[in-house]
Amino acid sequence: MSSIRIKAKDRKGLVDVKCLMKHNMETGLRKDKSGKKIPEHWIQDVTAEANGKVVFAAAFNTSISKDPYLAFAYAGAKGDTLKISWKDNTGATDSAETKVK
Amino acid sequence: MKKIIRNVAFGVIGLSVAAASVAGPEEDRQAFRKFYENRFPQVQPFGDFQNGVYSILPAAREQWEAIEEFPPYELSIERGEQIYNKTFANGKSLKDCFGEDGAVREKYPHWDKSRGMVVTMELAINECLEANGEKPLKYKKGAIADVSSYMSYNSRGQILNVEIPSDDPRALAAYEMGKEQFYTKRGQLNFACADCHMHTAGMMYRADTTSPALGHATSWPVFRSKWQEMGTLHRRFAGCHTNIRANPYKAQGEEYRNLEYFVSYMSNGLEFNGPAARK
Amino acid sequence: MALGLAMVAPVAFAGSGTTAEHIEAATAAYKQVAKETGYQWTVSVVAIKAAKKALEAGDDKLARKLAHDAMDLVEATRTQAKLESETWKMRVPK
Amino acid sequence: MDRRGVLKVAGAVTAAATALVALPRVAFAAYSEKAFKQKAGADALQNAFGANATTPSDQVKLKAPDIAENGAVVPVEVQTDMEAESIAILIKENPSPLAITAEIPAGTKALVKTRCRMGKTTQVTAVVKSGGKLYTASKEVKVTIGGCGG
Repeated sequence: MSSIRIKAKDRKGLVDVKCLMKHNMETGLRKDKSGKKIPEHWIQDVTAEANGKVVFAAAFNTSISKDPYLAFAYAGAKGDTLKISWKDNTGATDSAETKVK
Repeated sequence: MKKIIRNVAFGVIGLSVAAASVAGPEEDRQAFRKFYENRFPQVQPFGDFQNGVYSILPAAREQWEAIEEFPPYELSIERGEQIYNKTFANGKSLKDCFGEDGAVREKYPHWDKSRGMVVTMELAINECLEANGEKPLKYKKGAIADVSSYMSYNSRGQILNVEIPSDDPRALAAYEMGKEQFYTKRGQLNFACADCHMHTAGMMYRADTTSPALGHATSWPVFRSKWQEMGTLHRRFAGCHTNIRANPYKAQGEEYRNLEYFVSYMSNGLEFNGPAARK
Repeated sequence: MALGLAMVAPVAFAGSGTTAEHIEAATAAYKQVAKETGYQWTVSVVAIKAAKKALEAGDDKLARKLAHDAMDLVEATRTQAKLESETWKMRVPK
Repeated sequence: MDRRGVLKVAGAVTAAATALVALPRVAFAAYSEKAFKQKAGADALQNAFGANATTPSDQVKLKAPDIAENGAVVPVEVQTDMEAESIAILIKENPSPLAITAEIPAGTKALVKTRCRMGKTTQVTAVVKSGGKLYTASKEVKVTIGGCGG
């Protein structure tokens, strides 16, 4: 299952998008039980595309909370295919798609 | 450490209330509810008490509502749904115990006359697993909280209607034990549940405002920002006890089940609205 | 309950006996109060553990002091239990 | 989750950027270590937006709590009616202040909502890039530690 949950709703031509990405967002400052630093591990880039066109893009620092939440709104319509993808500092990626309601 | 001991005051505080009484549970509940209505007249409608401390703290409520836009417990509900629908080795599943969608929150906690004990939803989940040859889950967090999230979510809107059957004196005794737990001071800090969450509810303890106990049992399990994960009501009970430097009881042991029985009964009439997000 | 403690307490407070015995007395008192009243303070356990650790480290004076602290905490726990057996009822709203 | 996956995303981003050539004002910015690892907000802005002169503006709407419920999860919202190219959030007292930058292509509302970590009481600044200039709104968020909940 994708790590990304998307809710996208058309409100009179403006699509409200809310998404939650499951990710630990390790700051690199935390220590584990043995006192060793947990290496930083965080989502750096998030891109949202509607029908293949980029409608929003963000870059994160480690100061974005665990399981990052992002909300924005773009000019679109019900039925749009909305794809959201992320890439973290280890190079891992994930994406999810939904139809705008 | 001696100084700390000396500073522990054993004085009886909160004596604005009358002396011991032998009122029955229903009288208790009405007095309990009236207490909070008088203390927090701004909580309108009454049902808003189910939202815990956010019913009395507008500034915190705004942040909570922002969290609720996409609450972290949704992931827990999804995980819970998977566990709920998973087929056991014997071909059955949790559905065989709790129905197609597990919307049975309103049945718990209840008095089980045949066994002479209070049965909570988490206990029932584990008993279902064990009856079907599956391994029981740990009670405070993880999978049990996920299953409970899923079942609670599907039960949202059900009304608390905990009964204390009058034909079984043991049920009343369990209620009384929970009640005593609630009002008794414990731990080195010498606090009763009622001290923080009733007589001084809404006041600051260090950096925090205490929540009204009315509505405490409605919204579990909870994703706590402090935990950064889900936890059950009994996990929170244990956390509170540890905070006041009292050794906590065992999750799903008799003490906490009876305490849940009491606080749930006190919240009768409110809605089940779990799972929830809390500080 | 009071009788049981009366038997244990003097060991710790009389100044006689080894430190190990004092720690043992505090531990026994803790367990007894827990069993009889259900009241247990986390800090008592912390003090007992610290006393044992100090003794193992060879610091008899500190270990003895911690054992006495633990006994004080257990005493306070017992007092709390005694008081609360009745006073809790006064917190119930009418 | 392998390297090929990374390349795929990188490819998609490039393709998308190419498709937006008709909108020259959208400079497609991915994560930049130079901006996000800076210790000072002004340096971070310089590296993220090529400018660090800021003008406070009441057209920049920043929503953040006066007192954070929990410093690990503080809801922050930035919005403006200006024509915005990008939006950023700076958290002054964090080890590296720049928390997020967002690109706002034409047709997308100048709005970002997220949740941030704040280690201690701090000034939070919303930055909106509009017409090549930076406009800001700031407020203090109190972060308390200790208590039954925190």
